[in-house]
Amino acid sequence: MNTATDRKPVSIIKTNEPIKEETKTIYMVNNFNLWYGENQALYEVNMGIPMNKVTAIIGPSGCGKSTFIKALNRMVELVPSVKMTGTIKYNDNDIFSSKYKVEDLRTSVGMVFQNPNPFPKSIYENVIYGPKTHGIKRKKILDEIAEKSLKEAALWDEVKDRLHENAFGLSGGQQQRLCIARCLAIEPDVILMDEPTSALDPISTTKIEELVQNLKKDYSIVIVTHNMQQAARISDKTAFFLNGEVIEYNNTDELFSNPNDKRTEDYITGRFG
Amino acid sequence: MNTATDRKPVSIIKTNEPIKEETKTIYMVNNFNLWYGENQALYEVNMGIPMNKVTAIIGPSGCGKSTFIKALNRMVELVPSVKMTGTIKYNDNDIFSSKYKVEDLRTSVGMVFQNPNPFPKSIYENVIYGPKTHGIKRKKILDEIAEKSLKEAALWDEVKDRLHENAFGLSGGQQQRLCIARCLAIEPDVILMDEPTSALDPISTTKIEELVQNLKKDYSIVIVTHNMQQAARISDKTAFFLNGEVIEYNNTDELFSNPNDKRTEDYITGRFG
Amino acid sequence: MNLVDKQAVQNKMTKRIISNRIMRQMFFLASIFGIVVLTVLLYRIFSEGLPYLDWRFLTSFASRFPAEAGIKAAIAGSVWLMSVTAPISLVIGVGTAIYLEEYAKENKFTQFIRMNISNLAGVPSVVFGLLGLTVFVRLMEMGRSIIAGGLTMSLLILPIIVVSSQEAIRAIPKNQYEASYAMGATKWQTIRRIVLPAAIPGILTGGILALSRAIGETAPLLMIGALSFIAYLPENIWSGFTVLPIQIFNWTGRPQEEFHLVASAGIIVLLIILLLMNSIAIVIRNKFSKRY
Amino acid sequence: ACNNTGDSEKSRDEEGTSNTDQHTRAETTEVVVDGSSTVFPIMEAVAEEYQKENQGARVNIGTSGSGGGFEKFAAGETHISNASRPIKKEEKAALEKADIDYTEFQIALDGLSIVINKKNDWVDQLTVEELNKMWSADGNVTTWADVREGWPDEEIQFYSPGADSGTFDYFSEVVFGEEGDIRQDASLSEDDNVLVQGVTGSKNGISYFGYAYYAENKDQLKAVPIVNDSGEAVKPNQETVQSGKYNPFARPLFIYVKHSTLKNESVYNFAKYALENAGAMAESVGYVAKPDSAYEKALIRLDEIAGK
Amino acid sequence: MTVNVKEIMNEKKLNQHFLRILEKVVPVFFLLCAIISVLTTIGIILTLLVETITFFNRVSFGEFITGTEWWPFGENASYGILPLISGTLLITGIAMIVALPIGLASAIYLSEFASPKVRKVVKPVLEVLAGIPTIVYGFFALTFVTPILQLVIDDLPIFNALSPGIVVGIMIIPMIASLSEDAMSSVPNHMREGALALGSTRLEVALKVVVPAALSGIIGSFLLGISRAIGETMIVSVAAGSTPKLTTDVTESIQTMTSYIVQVTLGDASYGSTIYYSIYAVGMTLFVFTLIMNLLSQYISSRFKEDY
Ligand SMILES: Nc1ncnc2c1ncn2[C@@H]1O[C@H](COP(=O)(O)OP(=O)(O)OP(=O)(O)O)[C@@H](O)[C@H]1O
Ligand SMILES: Nc1ncnc2c1ncn2[C@@H]1O[C@H](COP(=O)(O)OP(=O)(O)OP(=O)(O)O)[C@@H](O)[C@H]1O
Ligand SMILES: [Mg+2]
Ligand SMILES: [Mg+2]
Ligand SMILES: O=P([O-])([O-])[O-]
Repeated sequence: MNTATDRKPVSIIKTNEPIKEETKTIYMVNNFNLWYGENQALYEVNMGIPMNKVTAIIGPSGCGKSTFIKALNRMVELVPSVKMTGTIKYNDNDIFSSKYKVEDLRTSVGMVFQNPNPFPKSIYENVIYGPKTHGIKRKKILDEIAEKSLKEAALWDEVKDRLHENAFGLSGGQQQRLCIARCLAIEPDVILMDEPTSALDPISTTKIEELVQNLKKDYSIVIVTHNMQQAARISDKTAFFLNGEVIEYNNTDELFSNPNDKRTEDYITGRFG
Repeated sequence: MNTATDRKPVSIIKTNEPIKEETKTIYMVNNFNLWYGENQALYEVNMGIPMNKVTAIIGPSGCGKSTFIKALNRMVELVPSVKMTGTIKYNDNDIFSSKYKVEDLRTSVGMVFQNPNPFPKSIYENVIYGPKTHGIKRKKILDEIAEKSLKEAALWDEVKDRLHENAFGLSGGQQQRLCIARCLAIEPDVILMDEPTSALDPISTTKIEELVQNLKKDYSIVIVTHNMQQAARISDKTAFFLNGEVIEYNNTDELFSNPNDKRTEDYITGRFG
Repeated sequence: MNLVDKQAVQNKMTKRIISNRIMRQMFFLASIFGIVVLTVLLYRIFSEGLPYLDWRFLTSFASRFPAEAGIKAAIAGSVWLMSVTAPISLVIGVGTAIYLEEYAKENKFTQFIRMNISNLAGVPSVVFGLLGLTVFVRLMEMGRSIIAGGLTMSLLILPIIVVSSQEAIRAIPKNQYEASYAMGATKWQTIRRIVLPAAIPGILTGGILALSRAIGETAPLLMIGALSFIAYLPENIWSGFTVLPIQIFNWTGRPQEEFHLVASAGIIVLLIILLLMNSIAIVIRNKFSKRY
Repeated sequence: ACNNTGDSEKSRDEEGTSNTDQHTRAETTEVVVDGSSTVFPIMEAVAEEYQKENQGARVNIGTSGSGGGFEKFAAGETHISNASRPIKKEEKAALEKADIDYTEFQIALDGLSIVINKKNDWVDQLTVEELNKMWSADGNVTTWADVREGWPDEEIQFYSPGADSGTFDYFSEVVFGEEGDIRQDASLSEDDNVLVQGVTGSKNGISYFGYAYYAENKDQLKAVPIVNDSGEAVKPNQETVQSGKYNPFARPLFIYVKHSTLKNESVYNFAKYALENAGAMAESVGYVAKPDSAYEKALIRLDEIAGK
Repeated sequence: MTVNVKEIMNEKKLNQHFLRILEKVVPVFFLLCAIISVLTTIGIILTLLVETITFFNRVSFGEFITGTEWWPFGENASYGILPLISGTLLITGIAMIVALPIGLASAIYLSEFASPKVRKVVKPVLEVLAGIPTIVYGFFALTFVTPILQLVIDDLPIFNALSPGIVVGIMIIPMIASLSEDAMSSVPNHMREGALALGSTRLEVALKVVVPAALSGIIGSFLLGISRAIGETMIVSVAAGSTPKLTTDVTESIQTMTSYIVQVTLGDASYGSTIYYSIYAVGMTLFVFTLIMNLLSQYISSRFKEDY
């Protein structure tokens, strides 16, 4: 059993060991373009996302980070005006193919949002929402899932005595970890995180960063952040987006220490954004 | 007549010349405390704000930056639950004294908000809103005011042919400069800016930063920002807020190069926030 | 160069502040005007009706003696009518709202439905009365039954329920949908398990306010011909019935002055029911309003 | 055709027809009465007493107006129809067509009262001709002086029951007969209390309505004595109306009973009870009873029809 | 203790055919619900149309639409709708003169000046005011407002357009106040802040920024109020009399389209008579009126819509 508590704490300072060649690519994005109505938000994105690694997406506001990560689990389609070209393959399946059901994709690919968005239900109900949706009804199994997920999200100790209280009673950081637990409950392979700490205080941020480090053993993680230090601290690979284009995509330490592109350099040195 | 266009561009990179001793303090804040209902948001703030300089307020989200700057023109009182102790003197007048009318204070102290908030009227109507409200009716004077303010806000050239179109047709950056023009139209002495660029793209941001540099000749400016590079680039003095307290207040280059407080250092090196 | 004459601005300031103060008082007076009228109205009704309002009044049928007349049949009729109207209008209204908010594509047909609903909201109740009379009472041969009255009322308040349900659904933050979809939930699962529970307070509040409108409506029921005297309780939806406003109307038409006072007592009962329904709506609104 | 009870609904379905003469009623215990709103208070009183004496009896009464009542009567929806005027030709035809036999019973009298304001001290009596002149659409009366020499030169305010009511019908029938129309500048209201308010509130007001509304407001209104066919000016009261001295404005009120429904015990019992008690009940709600002999005759007729 | 969630979920997926079907059926059900509202409109139009056509077989359309006299009773009946329309417009006009300024002023007070506490108390009170049955308002108009008006206006008749007009206005104040308040409080706060920060007084913020920004909602509430006034029935029936009259004099008794319809349904007109059909023709006119109001309101709100 993997719980956050029985692991030894991991340093949140970026390690400097070089990242080894990825064993496997879980997502393959090819020539991907996306429009909101008339406005193009993503231009010819090409990117492979490695398995069991943390991939960070950085870039200034409005550059298409959220759009990109929402394309990965087709959440972007909730905006009716969206049009897309190009392919995204998940585990070698074209996610836009009509054979591939979007619910299945989203079951394998969890997502955590910028603002914690628990349901106005109890903590317990929040966690088991996914499994219940997928037809699991037995109380015993659900209880087990809840405990396991909350432990994985490093929240169990804080909430185990108040599982049936409303989730809105939690602090922002706890809510965000609850959302992570909720997402872990359906045992996804990939977790997409869209600025998961931007609404949180420093302490909660640290907790979530540790958690991400722990989770990458079992999950492939894509994280959007506007905080470059955070990207540097926790990710293995980093992509820099600007105006809907991938300007640079590289191992994190390389990208930060030795950017290839002038714009990347300007951005990471705080020249704009 | 001072317009933005007939000034030579000013470098937006922080100058390293030492700031001379302030000639005059326009705002004097003494032992200022503020509560929202039961929650204290500001603790014993003491601060003098220099005339014709740019003073930056930095600090992590929720530390009380907006609250503080809104106290300076008593906008914070719009929240009914607000309670305050301590004094704020503006040009040696206690702004909370019953003799001092809040409308007068706000006429001398302009404010620019985080999100551009033009009125749903034409560009022209937006700019002359203040003067008109204050009883100026003659079309000729109003026209002059509009032109002068738009020029000062470096917007004139972009909008002079569409003055009577709706302000919502402008881009975000233009809207923000329009709001600055609107605020300049009543010829205030102080301009308070609450994260004026945080919703803007890099190019608009640069424009506004230049503008601030130009304006400080005639106005005293207080600017809240979460972007430390920005504070470093444009301000003369910087105050670092944390959890409602002023941790450090100093000349900008000193504060950034040589912070006195460990927390300041942690913050400006991106350790949190 | 100063274009703004600071002194002039200063001089005008006092005048502006005074006019602000005066207008504030005017606005205040305007908003208590309604309350004053309400007070006068209630005072008159209560001073006339209270002496007749007792337990006997609530539990007796109509009578030719004002002192013996009661409102039992009308209360029962109103309750029956509401218990037909409430489920029908709620199901159809919420269904329509869900369709419009969640399923409908932005096309001509949807626009037409929207326009149609806001148009129906403005159609006078007498016209609904004509509809009920022609379609339910005559064409569908329901007679002057509870079901005919209930259906007419359902259609009358349908637009109100649709609009308030739409608002309740629209007030649910996008992130709730996102959370559910991101978990692999289907649309219907999301609606049933996230949208409806979150929208229920708003739906109920709107529903109760709509029913309060229905419970006070006189004209359409006069038109479909609710009964004036019935001294037993309805047994099923095919029974004849009378309702509070009709009974009140009947009493006000009597020659005897005492009956007019009895009518006031009836109005008090109606107002109390309305007040109860409104309070329930407020309680629901406050208690269940979710803090996202 | 339509029904008001679940029972009858069921049996209708079983029969699968919607014949107009509903035998189905025979099985139910419910008595359905509808029609004139003028007659309503009397029948309501009868029903109230009847239900007190017969536990479980069920009578319901609607107020669709005399015409509306006949319409339902012809459609077979009701057992008894109240009317404040005799049945009209077209209504007779409709009933004939529907194969419905019925009998008319007079159950009470109403003295149509012509009323004026308390402060009006000049009008001592009126003749039908004068009323005709006053109320006529093409008469040229605007002031009291136009009606009779010597009356004040003040404009008369006319108040009348709605043109769609039995009272209006009866009044114009008596005053105008077949020709002539009632003046259209009168203030009309469906609600007789509203007329009472009207005359009470205006010194030069005049109106007419059922005796009960006058009797209840005696302290606020004056009834005008009307010159009857024997040249006598008579004020409406219980006695003059019952005796027929108050004419031509004493009008009979009717119920119409459908023959076939009298086979139904509950309808028969109720109709019987109604005829036995109508007089007393009428008086108790402000109308005038007919002489006792009239009710006795009516009861014999009822038993004849019912075959008892 | 580890459970393999994924495996269980995969198993479950096999028997989730039911869910898939549900996913298809549910939208159809909701669509049907939405269609009922369309059917209602079609029902209204058909109902009105069929009987209206019968009506126009007996009365010429030209007379109906241009005739200046409405007197459907008696021998020489005339069916000119203009008096009913003028009556309706008169009532609506008076009501609006009362309701618009007071309603808007209340809304401004509640949204811009009142503390949240006051708002929390006053708004529900206004909503209760909106819930009082209109029949109650009707007698309030007749027995309270009219006598007061008579103190001011010497020879005001008891039935007049003014009193019910004012009371209809009072009745719709809460609606206008409440809806306008909603529109104004949905104007984002940063608009107010922008203006206040320029040294505006609250009044200036309200009148120059908030009201213009909320204009479409405010106009929408006005138009809805007008619709309500046009459709109001009981107040007018009780307090305005039933005298169709082509007039602009507010002190005269008038009749509106709605009160005519109620008059006839309460009255004696029999099914099949021209009077009976006339209520459908009047109902049709009323429907067309409110349709125009609604189309206008939709046009205006789309026209003035501000997206802030
Ligand atoms: N629903 C939408 N409809 C239309 N345009 C949109 C929508 N969402 C985003 N956009 C546009 O697409 C572009 C990319 O937006 P996106 O939200 O992906 O940026 P981002 O990098 O996530 O920015 P941030 O850091 O502010 O979240 C922006 O120009 C934005 O205006
Ligand atoms: N209207 C309000 N009512 C109650 N509490 C408030 C209100 N506005 C702010 N606060 C609280 O006061 C504290 C300071 O808020 P403030 O908005 O001044 O922070 P800030 O430094 O401007 O943050 P940010 O960078 O996010 O704008 C926070 O804890 C906040 O929750
Ligand atoms: Mg984003
Ligand atoms: Mg802030
Ligand atoms: O209802 P009436 O027929 O008596 O007017």
